[in-house]
Amino acid sequence: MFSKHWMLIAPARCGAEMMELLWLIPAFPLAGFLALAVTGARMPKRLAAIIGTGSVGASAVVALFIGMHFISSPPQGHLSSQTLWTWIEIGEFRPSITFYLDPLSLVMTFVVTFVGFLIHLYSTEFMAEEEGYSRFFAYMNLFVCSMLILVLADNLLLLYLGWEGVGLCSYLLIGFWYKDHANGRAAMKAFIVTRVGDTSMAIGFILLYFNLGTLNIQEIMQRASQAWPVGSTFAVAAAALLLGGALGKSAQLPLQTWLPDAMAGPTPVSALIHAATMVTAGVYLIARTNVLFTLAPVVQEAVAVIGALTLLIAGFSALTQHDIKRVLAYSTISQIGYMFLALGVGAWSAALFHFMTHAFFKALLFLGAGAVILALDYEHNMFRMGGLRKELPLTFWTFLIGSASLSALPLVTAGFYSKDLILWYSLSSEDGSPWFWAAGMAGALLTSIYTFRMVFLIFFGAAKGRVSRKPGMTMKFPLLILAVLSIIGGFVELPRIPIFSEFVKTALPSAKTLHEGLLGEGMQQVIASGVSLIGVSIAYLLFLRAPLNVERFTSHPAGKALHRFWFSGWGFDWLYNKVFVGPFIWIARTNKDDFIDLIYGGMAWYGRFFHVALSLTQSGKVRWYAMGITIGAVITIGITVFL
Amino acid sequence: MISQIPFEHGLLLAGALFVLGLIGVMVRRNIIFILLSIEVMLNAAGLAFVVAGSRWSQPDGQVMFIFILTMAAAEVSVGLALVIRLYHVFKTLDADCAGKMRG
Amino acid sequence: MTLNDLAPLIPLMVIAVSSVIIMLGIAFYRSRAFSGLLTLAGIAVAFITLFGVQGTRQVTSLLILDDYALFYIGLILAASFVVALLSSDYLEGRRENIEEFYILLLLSTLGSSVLAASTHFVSFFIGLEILSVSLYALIAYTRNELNIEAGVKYLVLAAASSAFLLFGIALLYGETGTMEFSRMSSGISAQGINKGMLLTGFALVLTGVGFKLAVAPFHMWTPDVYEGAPAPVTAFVATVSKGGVFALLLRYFIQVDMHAYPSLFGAVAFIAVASMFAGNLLALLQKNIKRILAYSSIAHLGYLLVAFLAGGVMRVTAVTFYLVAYFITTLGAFGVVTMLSGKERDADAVEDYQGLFRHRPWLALIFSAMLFSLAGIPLTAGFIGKFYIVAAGAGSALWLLVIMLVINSAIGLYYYLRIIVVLYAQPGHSEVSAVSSLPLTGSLVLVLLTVLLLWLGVYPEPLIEMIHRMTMRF
Amino acid sequence: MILIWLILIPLMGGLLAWLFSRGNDRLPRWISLIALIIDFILVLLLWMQYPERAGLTNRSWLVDINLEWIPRLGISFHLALDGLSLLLVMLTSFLGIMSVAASWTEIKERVGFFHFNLMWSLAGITGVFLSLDLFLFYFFWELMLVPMYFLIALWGHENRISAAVKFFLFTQLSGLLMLAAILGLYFVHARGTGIYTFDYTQLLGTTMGSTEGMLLMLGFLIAFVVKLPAVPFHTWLPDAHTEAPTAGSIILAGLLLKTGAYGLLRFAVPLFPHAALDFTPVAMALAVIGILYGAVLAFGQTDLKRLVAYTSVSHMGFVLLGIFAWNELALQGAVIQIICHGISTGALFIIVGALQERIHTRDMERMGGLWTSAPRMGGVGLLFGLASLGLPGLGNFVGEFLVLIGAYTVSIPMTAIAATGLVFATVYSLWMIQRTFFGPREVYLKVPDLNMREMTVMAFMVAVIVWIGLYPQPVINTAKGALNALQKNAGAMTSFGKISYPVSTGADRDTK
Repeated sequence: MFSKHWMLIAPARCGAEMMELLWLIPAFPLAGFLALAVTGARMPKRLAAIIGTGSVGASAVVALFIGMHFISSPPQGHLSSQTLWTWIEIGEFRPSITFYLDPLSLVMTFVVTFVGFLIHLYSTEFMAEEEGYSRFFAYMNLFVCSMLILVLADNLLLLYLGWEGVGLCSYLLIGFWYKDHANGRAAMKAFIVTRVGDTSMAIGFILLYFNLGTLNIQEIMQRASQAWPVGSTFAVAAAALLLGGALGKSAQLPLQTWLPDAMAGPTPVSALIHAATMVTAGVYLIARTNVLFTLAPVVQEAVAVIGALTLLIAGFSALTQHDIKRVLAYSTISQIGYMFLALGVGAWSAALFHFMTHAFFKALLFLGAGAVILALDYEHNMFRMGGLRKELPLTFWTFLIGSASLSALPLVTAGFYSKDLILWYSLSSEDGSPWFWAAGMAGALLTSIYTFRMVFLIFFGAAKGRVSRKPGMTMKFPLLILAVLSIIGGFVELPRIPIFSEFVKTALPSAKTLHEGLLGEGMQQVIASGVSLIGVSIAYLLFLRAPLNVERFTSHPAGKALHRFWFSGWGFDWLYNKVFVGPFIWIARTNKDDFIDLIYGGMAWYGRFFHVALSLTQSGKVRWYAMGITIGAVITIGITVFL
Repeated sequence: MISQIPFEHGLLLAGALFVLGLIGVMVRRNIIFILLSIEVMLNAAGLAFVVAGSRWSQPDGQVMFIFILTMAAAEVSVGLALVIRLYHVFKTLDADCAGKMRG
Repeated sequence: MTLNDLAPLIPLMVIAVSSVIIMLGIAFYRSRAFSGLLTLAGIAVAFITLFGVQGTRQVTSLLILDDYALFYIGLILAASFVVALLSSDYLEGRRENIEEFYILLLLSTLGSSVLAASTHFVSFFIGLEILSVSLYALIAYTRNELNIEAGVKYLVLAAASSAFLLFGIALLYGETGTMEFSRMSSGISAQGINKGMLLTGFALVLTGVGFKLAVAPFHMWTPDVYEGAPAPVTAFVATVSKGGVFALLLRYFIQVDMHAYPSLFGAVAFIAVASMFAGNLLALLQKNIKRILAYSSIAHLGYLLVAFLAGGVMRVTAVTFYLVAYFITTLGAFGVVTMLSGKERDADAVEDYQGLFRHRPWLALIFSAMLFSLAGIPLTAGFIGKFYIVAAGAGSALWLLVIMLVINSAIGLYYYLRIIVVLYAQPGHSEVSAVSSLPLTGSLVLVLLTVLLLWLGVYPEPLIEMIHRMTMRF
Repeated sequence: MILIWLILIPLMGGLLAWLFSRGNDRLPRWISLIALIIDFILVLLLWMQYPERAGLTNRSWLVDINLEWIPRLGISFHLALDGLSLLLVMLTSFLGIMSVAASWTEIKERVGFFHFNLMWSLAGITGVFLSLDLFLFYFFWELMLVPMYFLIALWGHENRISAAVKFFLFTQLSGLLMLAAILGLYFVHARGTGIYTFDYTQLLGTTMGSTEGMLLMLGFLIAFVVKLPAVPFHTWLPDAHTEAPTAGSIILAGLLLKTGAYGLLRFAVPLFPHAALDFTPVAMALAVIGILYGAVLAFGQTDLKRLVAYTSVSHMGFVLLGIFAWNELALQGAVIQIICHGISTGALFIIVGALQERIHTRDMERMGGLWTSAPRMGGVGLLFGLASLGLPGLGNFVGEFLVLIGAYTVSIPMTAIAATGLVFATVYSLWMIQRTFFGPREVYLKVPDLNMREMTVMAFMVAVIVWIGLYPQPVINTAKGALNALQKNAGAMTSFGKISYPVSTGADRDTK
C-alpha cells in the first residue's frame, strides 16, 4: 500500500539533505500523540511529560536546524517542498501530502515549535496535579502536529486537514475538564462557531479548484493572477469565502464570540492555542493567499474594516472584564484585529511580524496569569487578587514585561515595533486611511488602559488572597525566556533595519506606501508612544489611585448599562442565541418526533379506520350477506351495462 | 301458443319472481321462509330458461328447468337437514340468531 | 356419444365410482381406514389415468379434456388427496361416523373436476351443484354450533347465488340461443342482439361465479364459513372449489373474448380492486387465524383477477402458476391449523400460535414459509406467483391495477408479519399449542408441501415449462 | 464459481450455526465468525488479483458467471463482480465479522437462530451487490429483508415489533414498485428488440419514451431512496435502527442502506440516463434536504441510538447528492462515503450497544461523565463522532469533500447548502459526545470499559477509517474502472455528468 510512497521523498528542489527532514517536524508530535493516546492513563506521569514535551522539543530542534540551513544557504526561490505521498488522485484532482517551506511557513513553524515547547514545559508543572495528565499532553502534541501541518501544507486540502485538526484540539482542550458542563459548552461553541467559517472556507476551496483546476496553493496564486483580473467575480467570491474561514478561526467579527468562552480550558492551552498560534491561523491563511485578496480589493478592504472594528470592540470589552483570562482573551481578539488591519491594508509582513511578537508576549501573559491563578488556588477574578508583586516577584516582572509589550510601550518592547508598523501602514499604505489609523490609535489607548488595569489590580494594592503555591523552575523558565523574547523579538524589524520583512519578502509582497506626506513615520511613532503612555497613566489613575471614580461611573444607570453591554461582548452572544441557537434548538426539540412520520402514522390510522368500518359489514347475519350479494350484483350490472 | 308470448314478457315475469324471491331472502327471518324464497328465485330462473328455450324453439330450456328442479330438491333436502340441526343447537328458526361468527 | 367418447372421461368416472364403492362399502362394513384408503386410492388412480388421456378430446358438447382441463383436474385431485390425508386424523374422535365424509369429499372433487372440463353451461351448472351440495354437508360435518351456522349460511347464500347464476345463464341463452361456450361468441356477434340483456346476463354470471370465488363484493360469507367449517374442509373450500370455478371462468372468458366488452372488463377490474382492498383491510387487525386466511384468500383472488384481466400469452401461465402456488400455500397453512387443532375447537386464535417456534420449531417454520409465500417473499412459490402476476399486468400495461396490487401487497404484509411475529414470541398460555404429538401423515404432507413450495420458489422452470406447453395447445 | 461461494458460505454458515445451536451458545458464534472470515479472505484474495487496485487497467468485470435459471422468461443466474461490487462485498464481510463480534455477549437467547438470520441477511446483501440479472437482483433484494426483519423483531428492544413491521412495509412496498418498473423495462425492451430478458447488460441502452422512462426510473428510484433513505421516505430508519440489536443496527446502517446507493449507481441511473438527468434537480434537492433535515432531527433526539440513526439520513444525503452529480469526483466521493459511513456508523452503533449492555439505557439524559470510568470507549466514541462530523484525516471527510466538489459542477447553490450540513453535523456530533462522555458523572459509578474483544473490533474499524482518510487511493483505484464503465453506460446517450473545467482560461474575464 502506501509503504512504497512512505519514504519516497520527492527530491527537494534545493537538493539539500536538510530539507528532507522537513516531515520530521510534524512527525515528532504526531508520534508523541500516538504513544500517549494508545497507552492512555497507564503511562506514568513523568514519562508522559517527557514524551509530550520531548516530541515538541525535538521538532523545535529540527525546525531550528532546517531554519538555520534555510537562512544560511537559501534554497532556490527561497522555498522547498517535500512530497510524502499522493493523498487522493482522481483525474486532475490530486492533492498530495506535501510539505512546503518558505519564509512565511518557516516563521510560523518557529513560533509554533518554540513557543509550543515552552508551553509544554510549563504545563508539566502546571498540570501536575491533574487527572488525565497524559491525555493533556496527547492533545497538546496533536495540536502542535496539526498546527505544523497547517503552516507547512502545500495544498489547500492538506491545509484544511491541519486547520480542522487544530480546531479539534482546541475543542478537546477547552473541554479538557470535561466534568463541568460549562466547559463542554464552551468547547462546543468554539468548534461550532469556527466550523461555520470553515465551511465557507471549504466552499471557497471548491470554487478555487473548479475555476483554477488545482488545490496547490502556489499554483492557485499563479493561475489566479493570470486568469482573473482585479476585482473579478470569482476572485471576490473566493477571497470572501476564505475570509469566512479566517474570521472564524481568528475570532474576528462577527465570529469572535467563541474565544472568551474558550478560556474555560487550562491556561497553557489558552496560551498556546488561543493566543499564540491557532487563532492566528486566519492571519496565516490570508497572508498565504494574499494574491487572491489583492485581486479582490473589496474583500481586502473588508478585512481591514473588520480588523479595525474588532480591535475596538474587543478593546472595550477587555476593559470591563473581571476574569483575568477573559481580559487576555479580548485582548487577543483585539490584537488579531490589528493583524487583520495590517492584512487589509496590504502590510503582509507587518501582520506576520505582529503575529510573532504577539505570540511571545501573549503567551507570556497567559503563562503569567496561569501562575497567578495557580498561586491563588484557581482564582480567576482580578478583583479578588492584589498585592501579588511581593509574593510572586518573578511572575510580576515577567508579567509586567509582557504587559508593556502588549501596550507597546515605546522602544524597549517588541510590541511597540510591530504595532507601530501596523499603525504606520494603516495610514500610509495604498489601501490605508486616516480612519484605520484613528481606530488603531484608539485601540492602542484602550490596550494600554486595560492591560495596566490588569497589572494594577493583580499585583498592586492590598493583598486579598492567600498564595498557596509558588511556581517552580519548570514554570519560571518559560516565563523568563518569553519575557526576553517579548523584548528582543522586536529588534528583528527596526524602522531603518527591516531584517524581518526582507526575510519574508519572497513569500509576502511588501506593502506599497503612498501617503508619505500626511504624517512622517517618526511623527507617528511619537504619537503612538504618547498614546500608550497616556493609557498607562489613565489606568494608574482610575484603578490604583482612585478606583472610586470607576465605581461611581458604573453605578450610574447609563454607565451600568454600558458596562454590561461591553462586559457581555457587545451583546453578540445574546443576539446569536436569539437568532440562531434558540430557534435551532426549538425546531429540533419541537420536531423531535419528525412531523413527516405523522403522514405515515396517518396512513396507518386510515388503514385501521377502514378495517373497523369494513368489519362492521361482517355482521354475521345471513340476510345481511344476501343483501351484500344483491348490492354487489346491482353494482356489477351497473358497471357492465351502463359503463 | 307459447311462442306468441314475447320473450321480453316472459322474462319480465321471471324477473319479477326473482326479485320477489330475493326480497324474501332478505327480509324474512325464519330460515324455512328463506329457503322457500330461494326456491322462488330458482324457479324464476327456471322460468327464464323455459322462456328462452321457447324463443329459440329448443328443448334445452326445459331440460335445464328439470335440472334446476332436481338440484333445488337436493338442496332443500340438505337444507332441511341443516335446519333440523340448527333448531337442535339454537332452539330457534330465526336465521339472525345463527350469527355468532362476525367481524 | 360413443363408447370411445367415454375413454377420456375415465378419470372422472374413477372418482364417481370410488364414491359409490365407498357408499356400498359402508353399508357392509364401517371402517375409517378402509374408506380413507379407498378414497386415496380412487384419487390416485384418477390422477394416474389423467396421463392416459391423449390429445384434446371433446366429449359431446358438454365436456372437453384438453391439456388445460387435465392440468386443472390434476391440481384439484392433488389438493383433494392432501385434504383427505389431513382430515383422516382430524376427524378422529370428533364424530362417530366419519366414513361419509369421504364420499362427500370425492363428490365435491368430482364436481370441481367437471367444472374444469366443462365447455357448456349445463355441465357448468351440474358440476357446480355437485360441488356445492356436497360442500353444504361437508361444512356442517362435525355438527357443532359453528359448523351448523357456517353450513346454513353457506347453503342459503350459495343457493341464492346459484339462482343469480342461473338467471344470468338464462339471459345469455335467451339472447344467443346457445349454452355452448364456443358457439356463444358467434351468437353474440349475431344481428339484433339486445346488448343490455346480454351484459346483464354476464353480470349475473359474474355474480354467481364471484360468490364461489369469494371475491368482493360477494365475499361476506367467506370468513364465517372458513371459521365455522372444520379446518380440512376450509382448506378444501379455499382450494378445490375455487380452483375449478376459476378454471372455468378463465376458459369461458377466453372463448367469449372478454376484452371485446370494455364494461365487462371494468366490472372485473372493479371486483379485483375491491377484493384486494376488502380482503386486506378486513384481515388487518383480525385475531382469528382462519378468518385472516379467509380474508387473505379474498385478496389473493383479487390479485389473481389482475392476471386474469391481462391479455396475451402470459395470462394463462400467470393465473395457473399463481393458483398452483396458492393451492400449495393454502393447503399448507390450513394443514398447520388442522394439525394443531384440539378436539374441542380448532386452533384458530392468534394466541394459540404464540411461541410456537419454541415447542414446535418445524411446524412454526413451515407455517412461516406458508405465510411468506402468501406475502410473496422470495424462496417461496408465492414470490414467483406474484412476480408472474405483476409481469402479466405490466405486460398488458394495466398499471393502475398493478399499483393497486403493490399497495395491497404491502397492506397484506402487515398481517402476515403479525402472525409470524407471534410464532416466534415468548410462549403464552394456550392449551392448543400443547397438543401431545403430531400425526405422522399430516407431518409428511406438510413437509412435502413445504418442499414443493421452496422448490417452486427457487426453480420454477419445470412447472412454468409444463404450464406453457399446456397453454400452447389451449 | 467464487461468486457463488461468496453467497453460499454465509448461507451454509448460517444453517450450520443454527443446526449446532442446541444447548450450545458458543458454537454458532464461532461458526459464523469463521465463515465470515473465510468469506472476507476470499474477497481479499479477489482484491489482490484485481489489477485495477493499483490503477493498472480499466476493465469492467473481474469475474462473471452466467447460468440459466428460468430461460422461458429470460431470467438467468447472472452474477458479476467489478470494482464497485468488490468494495461493497468486502465491506459486507468486514462489517459482518464486526457485527458477529459485537454481539458476542449481547445475544443470549436463540443464539443459533440469531446467527442464522444474521448470516442470511449478509448473504442476501452480497447477492444484491453481485446480481446482474434484474430478476435475481429483486430476488436478493427481497430476500435480505426477511432475516433482517427477524433480527429486529426477535432480538430488538422495546418497540421492536412495530419498528420491524414499519421497516418491512416501507422496503417491501417500494420494492414492489421496483418490481413493477423492472417488468415495465422488460416489456419495453422486448417491444423494441423482441428479446425478453432480465439481463442488465442487455437492458442497458434500451430506447424508450421520455415519460415512460421517467416513470420506470421513478419505480427504481423510490425503492432505492427508501432504502437509502432520502427525505421524505426516511421515517422507517430511526425506528428500525433504534430497536434493532447491535448487529442488526450495524448491518442496517452499514450495509442495507448501501444497497440503495448501489442500486442507484448500478441500475437507476445507467438504465435510464435521460430520465435520471431530468430528475437530477429534484434528487439533489432531496439530498440536500436530507442532509439538513436529518441533522436537525439528530440533534433533537434524546435517545442516543436514535440520534446515530438520524445521522445516517444526513450522511446518506451526501451519497445521493454525489450519485446524481454523476461525475467522477462525485461518484468516487459517494463510494468512499458509502464505505466510511458504513464503518463509522457501525462503530457508533457498537458503542451504543456496548453502553446499553452496561447501563441498560440509551437515554442521553441519563448519561454523562462516562469518560472517567470508560476512557477507551470515550476515545473511540469521540473518534467516530469526529468521523461523522467530517473531520479531515478520517475517511468520511474524503467522501464528503469529493461529493461536494463533484456536486459543485452541477449546482453551486445545492453544494453550498449541502456544505452547511457540515456545521449541523458538528452540532449533533459534539452534542452526542458531550451528553454521553463528558459532563459531571451521573448515576453510574463504575462502568466497565471496552474489553479486549470490543477493543479489537474497534481497532480494526479505527484502522480502516484512518487509512481511508489518509490514503484512499486503493479504494479509488478499485472503484475507478467500474465507475468509468457506469458513466460510459449512462453518458453514451446524454450529456450526463460531463464537466468542463474552465481551468485558467480566463473565461470570466468578461464578467467584469
